[in-house]
Amino acid sequence: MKKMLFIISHPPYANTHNTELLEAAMVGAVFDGDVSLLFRGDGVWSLLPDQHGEKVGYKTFSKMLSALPTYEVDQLFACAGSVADRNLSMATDPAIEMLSLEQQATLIAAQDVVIGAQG
Amino acid sequence: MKKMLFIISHPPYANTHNTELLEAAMVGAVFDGDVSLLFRGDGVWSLLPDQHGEKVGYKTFSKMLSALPTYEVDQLFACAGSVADRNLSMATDPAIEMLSLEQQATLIAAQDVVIGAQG
Amino acid sequence: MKYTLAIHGAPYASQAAQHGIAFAEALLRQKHTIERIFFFHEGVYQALSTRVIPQGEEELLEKWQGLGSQGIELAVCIASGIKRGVINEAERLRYEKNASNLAEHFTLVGLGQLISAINDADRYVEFPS
Amino acid sequence: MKYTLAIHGAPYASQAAQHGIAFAEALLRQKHTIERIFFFHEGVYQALSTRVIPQGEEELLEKWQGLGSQGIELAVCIASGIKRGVINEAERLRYEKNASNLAEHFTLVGLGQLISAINDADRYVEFPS
Amino acid sequence: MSLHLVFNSAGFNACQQRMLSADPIILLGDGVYSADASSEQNIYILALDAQVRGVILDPSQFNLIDYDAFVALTAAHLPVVSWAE
Amino acid sequence: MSLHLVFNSAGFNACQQRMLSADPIILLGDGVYSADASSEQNIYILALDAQVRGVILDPSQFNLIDYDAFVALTAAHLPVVSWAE
Repeated sequence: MKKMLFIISHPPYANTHNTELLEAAMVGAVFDGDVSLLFRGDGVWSLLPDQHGEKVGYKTFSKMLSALPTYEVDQLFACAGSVADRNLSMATDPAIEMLSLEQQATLIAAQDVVIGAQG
Repeated sequence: MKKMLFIISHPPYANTHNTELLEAAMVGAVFDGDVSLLFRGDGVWSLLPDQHGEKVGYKTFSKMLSALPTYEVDQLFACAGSVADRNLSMATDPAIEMLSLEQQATLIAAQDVVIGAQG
Repeated sequence: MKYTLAIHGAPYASQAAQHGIAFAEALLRQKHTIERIFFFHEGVYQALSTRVIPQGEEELLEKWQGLGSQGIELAVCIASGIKRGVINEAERLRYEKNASNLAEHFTLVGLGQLISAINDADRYVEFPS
Repeated sequence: MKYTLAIHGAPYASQAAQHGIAFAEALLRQKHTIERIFFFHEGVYQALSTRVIPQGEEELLEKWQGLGSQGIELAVCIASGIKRGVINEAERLRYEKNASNLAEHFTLVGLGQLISAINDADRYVEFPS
Repeated sequence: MSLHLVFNSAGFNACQQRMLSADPIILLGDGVYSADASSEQNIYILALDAQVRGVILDPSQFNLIDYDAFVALTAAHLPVVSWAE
Repeated sequence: MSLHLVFNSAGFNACQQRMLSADPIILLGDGVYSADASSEQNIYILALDAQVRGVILDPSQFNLIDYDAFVALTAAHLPVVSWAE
C-alpha cells in the first residue's frame, strides 16, 4: 500500500478543507494505507483544544482529531517552528511529534503521495 | 453620489475576482459614482503590460484596464511599496499614481464605501 | 440606518454565510433596515437550491431564505452567477440547460443593482471569500 | 505510467481546471493512462451542468466532458459535492430536491474511490483551490 | 472615522499598514488568531469566532463583542472596510 | 526524488523550507511571479502561465517548459507535491 502524507496548512473554520482532508485520511487508513498527517503554518491552529465548530454549524475539528487513533491514524506531526511562532506549545497533544524543517523535508521525500499541501 | 474605492489585492488569473471587480467599478462610474481603484500587494501584478488571459480562456485583464478611461474611471492608484518590492516600476502606466502607505490610509478614510479589500 | 451587505464567499469555503446571516439578524433586531444583500464572486453558490446539508450541520440556506421571506432582497449577481452555474428558470430556457437551481427568495440581478443599493444605503458591509 | 489526478479548485476561483485539463491531455498524448480524475473540496463545482460560459471564454466543462467521453473517469466526491449542491438524479430523489445538476460523464463516488485510485496509480498529481 | 473588519492574519498586516492610528478594528473569523493582549484598546474581537476556534481570551484584557456590538460599531463608523487577503 | 509544483509565492516559501536541496520545482499559475534569474537550475517554469500573466522571461536564463515537459518531470519523480497556500 502507498505511503500517504496529508498536510494541513490552514486553520480549521474559515473553510471545511481540514475536515474533508481528515475524512480522506481516515478512509486511507481504513484501506490499510500507511497514513501520516503533518500540521504546518496556520494549520497548527487546528491543534488548539476545546474548539466549538458546532456554534457556526460546522463539525468540531478538535473532536475529529481526537477520534483519529480509533481509525489507526497515529503518525501525527507538526512543524515545531509554526507551533513556536504561535506560542502554541502548551496547547498541543504530546501524541503529536514536533518536527524541524529538515525532518519535514525527509518525511515528505519518503512518501508515495502527498495530499492537501495547499489549503 | 457615493465615493467608492475598489481595492485589487490579488494577481489577475488564479481567479476572476479582479475582472469582476473591474466590471463593478465600471458600472459604478456609469451610475455617476466617484470611483477610484487601488492596486496593492500582489494585486500590482495586474499592472503588467502584454497579458494574454485568452490563452487560458479568461478575459485579458490588462486590456480591460486600458479601457477604463472610456468608462471615466480615471482615479487609478497603486501602492508604491508593493510595486517597488516586485521591481515593477518600469512596467506601470504613468496614469497610475503611486501612493505611500500614509496616502493610502488617507484615501481609504475619505471613502463612503470600500469594495474588494479582500481577494 | 439602511445597510447594503455583500457576500463574496461560498458556503464551506468561507465563513461569509455565518457572518452575513448573523449580522443581518442583528441589524433587524436593532431596527436597522437592509436595502439589499448582494451575492458576488463565489458568494453566488450560497443560492444553489440543490445543497444537501449534512446531519448535525447548520442549514444556512434556510436561514438566508428566512431573511428572504421577511422581505429582504437576496440579489445574486447574474454575471457571477450564471458562469458558475447558478441559474433561474428564465436563464435555463434561454441557454437550454436541463435544470434551474436558484433557490426560492433569491433573484438574479445586474451589477447596477449593487451600485444602486450602495448609493441608497448608509452603510456597505462586505463578507469576503 | 498510470496517473490519478485531483482537482481541488472551482472554475473562476482557481486555475485548477485549465491546469488539470491541459495536463490530462498531455498525459494521453504521451500514452500514459489516467486511473481517475477526482474532484474534491470546491473542485466539485467543475461538474455543475448549469454553467453558462461567457462569450469568448473557454468551455472548460466541454473539455472535461471530452475527457469523459474518451473513457476517463470523472469522479466527484459525493460528500464534498452534495453539501455544496452538486447532485445527480439519485440524490435528487433521495433528498427531494427540485433538480439534479451533475453534468454528463461525471459520477458521484465515495472517498474510498480516491484512495483506491491512489493505490492503483503510479503517480498522484493535485491541482489546488 | 473608518472601521476595519479583519478576517485573517495577512489581512491584519495589510490593514495595520493602511489605517489611521485611531481607527477601530474588529477581529473576526480567522482574524481572532491575531488577538494579542499587548495590542491597543481600539481592537475588538468577535467572541463567538474566538470560542469556535478554541482561542481563549481573558475578558478583562480583551474587548470581546457580540453581533449586536458589531452592528453598533458599523453604525458609528464610515467606511466599513473588510480585510482578508 | 520529489517534484514540487508551486502555485504561488506563499507556496514557494513553504516549499523551499521543506524540500531537499536537489529536488526540482515547477512554477505554475501565480507561482511564475516567483521566477528569478538568480535561482538555481532545478527550477522550471510553465511558459504558458508566464505568458498569460505578462511575465517576460528570457529563455536563455530560465528553464521554460510546456505541458509535455511538465508530464515528463512528473513521470520521472515521486512524490509530486503541490504547494499553494
